[in-house]
Amino acid sequence: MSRISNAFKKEKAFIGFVVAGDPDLKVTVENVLALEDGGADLVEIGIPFSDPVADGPVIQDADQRALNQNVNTEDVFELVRLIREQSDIPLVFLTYANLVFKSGYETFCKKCVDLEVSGMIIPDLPYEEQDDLLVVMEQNDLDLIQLITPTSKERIPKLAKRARGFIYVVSSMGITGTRNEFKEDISQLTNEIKKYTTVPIAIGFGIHTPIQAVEMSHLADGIIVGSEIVRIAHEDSPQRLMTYIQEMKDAIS
Amino acid sequence: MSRISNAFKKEKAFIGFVVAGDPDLKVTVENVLALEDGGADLVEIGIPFSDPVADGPVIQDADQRALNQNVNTEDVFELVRLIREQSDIPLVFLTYANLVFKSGYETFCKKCVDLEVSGMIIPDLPYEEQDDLLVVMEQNDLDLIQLITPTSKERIPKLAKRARGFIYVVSSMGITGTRNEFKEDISQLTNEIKKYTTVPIAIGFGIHTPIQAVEMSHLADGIIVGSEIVRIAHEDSPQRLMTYIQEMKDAIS
Amino acid sequence: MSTKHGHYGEYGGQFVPETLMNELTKIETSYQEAKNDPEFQQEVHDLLNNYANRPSLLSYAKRMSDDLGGAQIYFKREDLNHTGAHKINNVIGQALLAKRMGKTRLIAETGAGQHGVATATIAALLGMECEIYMGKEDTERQKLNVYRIELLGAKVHPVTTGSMVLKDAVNAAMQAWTQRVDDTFYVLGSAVGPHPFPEMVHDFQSVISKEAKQQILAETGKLPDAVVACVGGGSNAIGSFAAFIDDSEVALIGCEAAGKGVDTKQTAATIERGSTGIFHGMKSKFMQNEDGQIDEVYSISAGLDYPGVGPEHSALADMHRAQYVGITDDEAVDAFEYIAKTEGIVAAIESSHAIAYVKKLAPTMRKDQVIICTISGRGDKDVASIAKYRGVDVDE
Amino acid sequence: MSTKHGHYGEYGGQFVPETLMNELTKIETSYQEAKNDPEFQQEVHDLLNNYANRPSLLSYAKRMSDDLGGAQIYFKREDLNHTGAHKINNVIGQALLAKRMGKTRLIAETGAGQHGVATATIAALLGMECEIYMGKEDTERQKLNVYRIELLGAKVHPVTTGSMVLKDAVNAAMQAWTQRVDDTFYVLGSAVGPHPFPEMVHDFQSVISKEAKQQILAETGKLPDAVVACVGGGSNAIGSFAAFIDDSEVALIGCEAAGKGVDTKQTAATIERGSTGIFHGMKSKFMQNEDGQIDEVYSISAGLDYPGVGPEHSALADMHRAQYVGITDDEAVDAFEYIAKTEGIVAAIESSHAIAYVKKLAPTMRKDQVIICTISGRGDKDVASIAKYRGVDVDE
Ligand SMILES: Cc1ncc(COP(=O)(O)O)c(C=O)c1O
Ligand SMILES: Cc1ncc(COP(=O)(O)O)c(C=O)c1O
Repeated sequence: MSRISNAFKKEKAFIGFVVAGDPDLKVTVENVLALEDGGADLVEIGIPFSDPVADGPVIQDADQRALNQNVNTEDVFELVRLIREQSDIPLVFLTYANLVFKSGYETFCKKCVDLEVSGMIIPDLPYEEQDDLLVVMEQNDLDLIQLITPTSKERIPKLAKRARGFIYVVSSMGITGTRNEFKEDISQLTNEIKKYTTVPIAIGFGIHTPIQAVEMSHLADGIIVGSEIVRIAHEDSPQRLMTYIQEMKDAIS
Repeated sequence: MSRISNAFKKEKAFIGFVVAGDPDLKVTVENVLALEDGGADLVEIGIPFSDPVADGPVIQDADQRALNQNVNTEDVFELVRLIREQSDIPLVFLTYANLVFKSGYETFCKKCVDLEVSGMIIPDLPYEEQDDLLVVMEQNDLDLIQLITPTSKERIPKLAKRARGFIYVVSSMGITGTRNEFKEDISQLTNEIKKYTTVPIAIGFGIHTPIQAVEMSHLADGIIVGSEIVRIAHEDSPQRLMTYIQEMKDAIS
Repeated sequence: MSTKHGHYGEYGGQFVPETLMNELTKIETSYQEAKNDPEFQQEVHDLLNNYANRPSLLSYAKRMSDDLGGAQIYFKREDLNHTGAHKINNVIGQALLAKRMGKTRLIAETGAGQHGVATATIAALLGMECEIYMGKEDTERQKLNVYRIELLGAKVHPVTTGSMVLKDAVNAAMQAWTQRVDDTFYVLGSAVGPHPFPEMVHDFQSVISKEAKQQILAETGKLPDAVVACVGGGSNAIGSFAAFIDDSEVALIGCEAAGKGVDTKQTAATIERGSTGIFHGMKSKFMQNEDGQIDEVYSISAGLDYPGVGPEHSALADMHRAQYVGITDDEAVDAFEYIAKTEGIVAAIESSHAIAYVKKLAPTMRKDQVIICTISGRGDKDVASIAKYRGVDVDE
Repeated sequence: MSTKHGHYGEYGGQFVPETLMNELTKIETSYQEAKNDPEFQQEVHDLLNNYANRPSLLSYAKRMSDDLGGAQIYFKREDLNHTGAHKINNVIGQALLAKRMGKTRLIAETGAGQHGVATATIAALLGMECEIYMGKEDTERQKLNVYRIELLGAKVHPVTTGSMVLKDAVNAAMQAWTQRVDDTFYVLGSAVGPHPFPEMVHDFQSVISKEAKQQILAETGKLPDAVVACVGGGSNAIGSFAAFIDDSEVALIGCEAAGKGVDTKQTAATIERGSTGIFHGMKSKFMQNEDGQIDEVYSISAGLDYPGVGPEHSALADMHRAQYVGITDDEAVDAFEYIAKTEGIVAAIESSHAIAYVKKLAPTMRKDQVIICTISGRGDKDVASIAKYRGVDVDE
């Protein structure tokens, strides 16, 4: 059983996302520790990419800022090594397919094992394109996090069945309709997923306030916060980040 | 016998050309009188036209200057009336077809008779298009001056036979070849013309120096000077104009 | 219509300096021979079809017909020709005639540059020398077209006389021709000038209506009720009318540029506002003052901004065989935008004058009636000036 | 070449967010149905022939063949299509498919504006909504094309992320599509992106080589010895190659933009200089650093200025079925001028890359051999930048 499962063992899990290297590598280490201190159960380390198509403007800009400082994949590995000197928090990489592909699947997976990174979220590697990587990941006991969206529909069974670690329920569809309709849609989605798997479900739907966090946490095993953390990391301090995580974690506990 | 024939009665004739209204109507009157005083035997009064296609840049510009002062056909008639108060010199109008056409052939011819203008030179009214006008001109005993050019070739007989007043041997071809070849070409041309008519021949070939005048006068009954007179009229005084005509006239006498 | 030594009723003729008369006669003779020589006709046909991209489409304008709710509208798509306008039809014919006559050098006038580009194009293809006369005002307004002409290997002469626009370019080209006729052919750009130019241009452009007639008969089984084309000098219009002139049931409508309005000074609606005169080698209708001085005219469309019109149009107007209407800048710009949004066609601002009239005409007709509208050229060249007209900044 | 669920050898695939997977599957299914539906094929054929002006000419370049003194050169004239390039072939196919799928709204990316104009054109004709994503840098450099797209009734979104050029416009269009798939179809502009786009674009563009094959057989009685086309994303090239891929005796040559030189940083010669990666929904060759960050690339030609290439080209290169060569800015500009002066054709600067290679290739071949060179578009859009390149002032 992977380290990821631990994140969902106790109460509802709080999952945070950071862009490695924004504002800089040193502060990113501090930010991850602040996330842990604030009560985060798992952290997604975003490896900055030149063309993060699946991300909104806040994260795109953060990627760009990191790249402008010449942060490369090797630097991100080094950053995780520094985190690991001080923390055992479950980690996954969030990265685009090309960065993993160019590293080489073997190399990248070995690195994850070395750094005790438990898995990967790859927004542009859908089910149909995962085979080559999955073989290597399974050999290395790494979890490929499956993403499921409101448009997945008849794809849900196969996605859910392949899921390991947790399932990332995500929408890039923007927030449409009223809050209530919205909640209903997601509960339908999570109920459907639960038919096929017992792997925990985390929701990332542009959540940033404690109230949203509470609502979402009723529907799933954890919530994921990305843009808001990235915004604070850019505009404010690790201290402020910790306080924010505490509020959010309190809300869902 | 028209007044034009008088111009060719004595020695070689000198024919001058002015643009009516350049520099202004009053000075044009003075210039015509200066031409007469200098020894000119006939004057062509150019009625300024917006688009004098058959003229070189010096005359085009003069036309434009006159038009810019709103000189119109009526003004030119008035100008001739003023000349006629002081002079009996043979006159012809040089004008483009449209101005005569718009006046109306009858009206325009009547006006010529009134003003004792003996004929017209219309550079864009070739043989084939003269019939309508000729009828009216003949009724009024006016001479339509035929133009003959180095490219006329097999047209020479019919042009020469229709000629009245004088024949204008003209080239808009620019001066090509050496001076000698040039002279030969023209003598061929004038000889050819003389086969078919006894109407006097005047040459206008971009002549402006006394030497050129002498050479040309050997080949014909008269010479025509246009651009150089227009240039002096624009840049200098009626006095200077008279001196220039004297030199030219002396050369050919 | 039939022409007798270049006369169309009282119009036409050869009002040029004596210097050019023999050359015109030579062209006339050579053209008559060429016209009856199947080999020449085949050469013209070959270049039209294998270079200029003829036949041009006759395409049904479904959305526009539906939207206007009257007659069915078909576009004759001269904009799809190589170089983007009907001008190429004419230059192919004249250039091949020039070549046949042993000429090695083409000269031409141009306003905004359309005819200059077409002439330079055909000169490049046939390996002939080429010089283009263009008013200095125009060379400065249209630097890009000057460069385009030079790219094609031709030389551009800026004309600094007169008002330094199209009519002065014609004057200058005529003069230059006068000075060098031996090896040089003057490729006139519209159905104007001395005989035999209006006749040649008529013939070379009539491919438009010959094709259109076949195409509409194939498509609808009957003749159109109306043919609409814009009129500058009148070449695309005469080409569009030619094959229908004897079909008296087909209404022929020429659209002139009314600029700011037929009744203003800033107009180029020659047939409506002009009077008979003699200019540029022909007797026809001209914009002129009472003395006969030629007016400067105005239209948003450079291709229609000419103070005269071909003699055959003057005659067709007198005979009431064709009707001529003025279209203002405003109406033309509206039509330009309308056809872009409705049919996905960016038509020349010249052609948009014809489209503007179709917008008025179609709704007054029955659904079983048919209009053919000639799109004489494409409008890429006009996008910037339309933007300016609308106050949009497109400077780069 | 044959494709197995969108894979061309090791290339191709569907590397897109889960959000789009069902939509891609729907497109795939709908397209397979449409492909086998004679009615759909007829609709495509109708618009290609009656609107886009197909078949395009295959014209013999006599002067150029003579001048180069080797192989006989034929041009496949996609520049004569409505809107002036091959792009229209593809948008007609995709837009009709979108309509068939019940979509009412088209979105597309554009670089300099060519594909944006083509998409807006077809949207206007079919009465569909249309929004175009264009890098902010490009909207500022190409204000005129922005206006042109708007004239056609479409909306332009300036993209302010990344380097604000073409690749970012693709990113933004993909994102926008993710957010609104129900009524919206993403019309991709080249033979790139996730399956089934490369296959669809291949199919819709292959009309180029299907026609060319028939035309050259009719003209010369045999297959050509070489087919040459420029490669940006690779749509006109794959369209030019398609019908000849199984004819192993026909050499297929793709010309990439080498910018300032294949060995410089300022290049876009993806197949020669790039490496395998995953981007814009596909596995293919990309210009990227060793980490896999996508490079900014450079070419004088906006249409070739793209850091990737279609997966089928990567596969054809691996198999040595096609050859890919780099052409520098300098060579392309020379060729642009050469074909203007020699054949009277102002070809797109993209297409001039292919012409530049023909200039090198033809003299090495025998006179009884034949090259077909695709002129993918017309070069009116490029005249100003060529002037600038040559230091000529054409600002008006
Ligand atoms: C596209 C287009 N249409 C029409 C015209 C008007 O000329 P014409 O009346 O000779 O057809 C021009 C002239 O430049 C033109 O470029
Ligand atoms: C005229 C022209 N040719 C070629 C291209 C390159 O695209 P592709 O490689 O998809 O044919 C473009 C792209 O804009 C273009 O406009």
